[in-house]
Amino acid sequence: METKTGDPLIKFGLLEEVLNLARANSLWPLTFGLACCAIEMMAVGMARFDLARFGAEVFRPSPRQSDLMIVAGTISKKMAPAVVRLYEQMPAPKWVIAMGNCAISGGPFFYENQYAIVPGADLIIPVDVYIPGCPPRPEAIIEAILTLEEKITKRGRLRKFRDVKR
Amino acid sequence: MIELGIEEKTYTLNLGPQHPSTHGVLRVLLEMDGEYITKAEPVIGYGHRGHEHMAENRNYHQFLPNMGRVDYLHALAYNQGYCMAVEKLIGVTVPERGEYIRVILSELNRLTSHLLWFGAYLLDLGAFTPIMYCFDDREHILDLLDRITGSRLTYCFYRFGGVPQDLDDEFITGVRAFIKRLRSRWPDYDNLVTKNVIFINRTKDVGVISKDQCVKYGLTGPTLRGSGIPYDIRKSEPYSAYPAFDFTIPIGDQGDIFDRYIVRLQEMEQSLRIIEQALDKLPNGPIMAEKVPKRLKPAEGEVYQAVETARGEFGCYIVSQGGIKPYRIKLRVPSFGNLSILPEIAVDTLVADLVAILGSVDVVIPEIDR
Amino acid sequence: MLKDNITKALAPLGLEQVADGDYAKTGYHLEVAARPEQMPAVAQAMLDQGCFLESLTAVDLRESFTLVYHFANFSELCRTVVHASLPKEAQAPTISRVYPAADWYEREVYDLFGIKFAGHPDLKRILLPDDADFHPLLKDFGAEAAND
Amino acid sequence: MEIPQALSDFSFVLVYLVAAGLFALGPIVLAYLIAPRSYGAARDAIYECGMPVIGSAWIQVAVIYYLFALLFLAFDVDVLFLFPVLLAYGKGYAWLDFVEITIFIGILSLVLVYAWCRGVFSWKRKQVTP
Repeated sequence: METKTGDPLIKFGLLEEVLNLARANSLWPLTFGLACCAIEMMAVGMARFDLARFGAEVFRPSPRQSDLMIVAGTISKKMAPAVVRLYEQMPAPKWVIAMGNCAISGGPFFYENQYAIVPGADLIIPVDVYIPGCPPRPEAIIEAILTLEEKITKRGRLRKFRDVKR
Repeated sequence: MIELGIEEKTYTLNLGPQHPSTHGVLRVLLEMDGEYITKAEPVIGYGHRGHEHMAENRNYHQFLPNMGRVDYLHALAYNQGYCMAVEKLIGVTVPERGEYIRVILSELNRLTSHLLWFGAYLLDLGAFTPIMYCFDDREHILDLLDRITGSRLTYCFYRFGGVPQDLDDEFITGVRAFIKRLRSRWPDYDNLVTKNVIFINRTKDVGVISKDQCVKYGLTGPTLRGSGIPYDIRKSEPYSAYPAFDFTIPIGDQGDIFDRYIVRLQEMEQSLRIIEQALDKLPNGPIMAEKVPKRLKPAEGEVYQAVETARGEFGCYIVSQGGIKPYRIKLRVPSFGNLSILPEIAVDTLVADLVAILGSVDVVIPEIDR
Repeated sequence: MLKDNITKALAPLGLEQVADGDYAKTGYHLEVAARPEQMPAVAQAMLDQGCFLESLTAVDLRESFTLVYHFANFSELCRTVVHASLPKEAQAPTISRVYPAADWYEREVYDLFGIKFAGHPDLKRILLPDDADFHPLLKDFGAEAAND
Repeated sequence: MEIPQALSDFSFVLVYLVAAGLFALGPIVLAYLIAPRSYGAARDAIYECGMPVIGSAWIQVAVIYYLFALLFLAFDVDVLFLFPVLLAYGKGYAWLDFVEITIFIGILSLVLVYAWCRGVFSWKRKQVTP
């Protein structure tokens, strides 16, 4: 799925790096709960798992004010045009996290003569990070946000934790 | 050119699939005259995943995980309803300890569902703090359930004939500590919300459902009990180990939003009482029936098993024609009926009241769309 | 007893069968077989007894449909099931005049089975997208894997 | 050519206007230059919960909403008059100025009191039909 964001008019290396650092550390997700994963997405926003530590706790209801779409749940065929429309109405730069097996590949609801769901969010919108799980645990969602930050800033924020010798 | 003086004055608005107050992907097509709603038509189907079609080409064991994903807020009650329906078909009885464990876990799951409803509903009304309180309590239960069942939300724990894993002492002491802790939190919930004058003004005498509307629309659960009809499957059609416990069925009197809210709060207290009694009287013995056939081939026939979930009566209707796959499974879900009354009670209300009514009916969308 | 009142109320309608159900095995107290044309009358009789429409669904028996209506009661435990067999292309009369809850149930049965309900206020799809042209729960819809 | 004293005061106003203009247009131009583009069919369409909009919002609406606009206007102009007071406040007796201001605002808030009594703010709710 080709990405739908074009390059800006002025592109300095340093300027882009500074902007990316700012963008990565204040991702505003769109409240977009489709099914069961929405509950885990709410749980990650709450006090215990606290997405606020990574700057992503402001869940904006409108796509106009958000730059990260977490597709949390099954995309049914009736819902697909709305998903694409919401993605297009988000201002650039924007990213998409496909949360849960349903958003990755249809998950438990995909089999040969399935008539109701779109097997995977990347068939209709470009996806940046995938979180496996049904539903994924809140820790997995935090790791996805950190992976996305790594992808945006191209700096190893998460790798520091991974390479620690236990 | 803007045509002035257009004849039809109603404004059509989508309270659409992506909206914070619809708790999922429900779309309510509103026709409004200024702030007042003249017609509200819920459009559902955005969360339709085809559970009943899947049931027809899966054998009985393969359909168990689906049960945790129909109503993911009270998944264990759906597991219980489906397992009991199949047990009736194949004639297996669950030993007493297994039934007690099922009741304890289902009631704990009912608490997580009501707590989440409490937080999300007040978030719709604009209060941001309560959701922090109730998610904090909810995480405690999820840890306890996670220890035993292994998952946090979409449980697939009950098996035909009982429960695969026994409770250990750490779980039991954890539950007792949790009960004491949650009971100490009720005053916080009351002071924070029930006595809050804004909350009272927004919910008193709003969205009133009368008794005969309940009968006509087939409402069940707290939405029905808010209107004063004490119909709770655990009491009126006792199943599993519920006859062994004494608990009351809280009912409202006027059927407005405030009564439905009070009913759910008191129900949480009753669930705590049930869990306490179940823990005290937990018999020892087997937790799984002995001879449960591995490949189920139930005899021809049909069965309907009703179970009380957090939102109302879940009825599992299975038609079997002797094969290893069910011929037809119909899931009678409570929110389908509870939501069908919205067009009637939403007329002439303000949009803000519609959001309050929708929250008080506590719908879970993939449960409606199946 | 509610069960006797219901049997008395249903007697004059001349239904094919009104029999006691075996609650332990099937969960029914009363099993009724009727023709679809009698359904509005049966629904009215049940409503007069104060029963509510628990669920309404259909089963595709390949050569004919069976409409299954469940009625239960708030005050007393008595679940009545009504089976009404319906030929493939026939239309069933709607009971949404008596039970407004049936409005959505019948739309769902039409959506998933294609059974049309005569007299329904606004019979259109409820779950599938409006431009869908198939009925998924029909037995000949998906190549149902028949390897029992 | 020496600028007469009277006019030089206006130079501050000029600077103020230019700064305000820059302050307002600056982010727009900056964003246009350095922000990446987003393409998509529905990008400029009205956002309404992910659905295409039905009908238009330019319809006749009840007159009560016009009253709300009028009430806002009354208080907006009211605030406008408070700007000059800002400069002259507290020079003489502070209490005298305070009393004058409360009288001034009191008279203007009579609009609100009148509207309240006439029931402009009471949204009639659906009668409870038991």
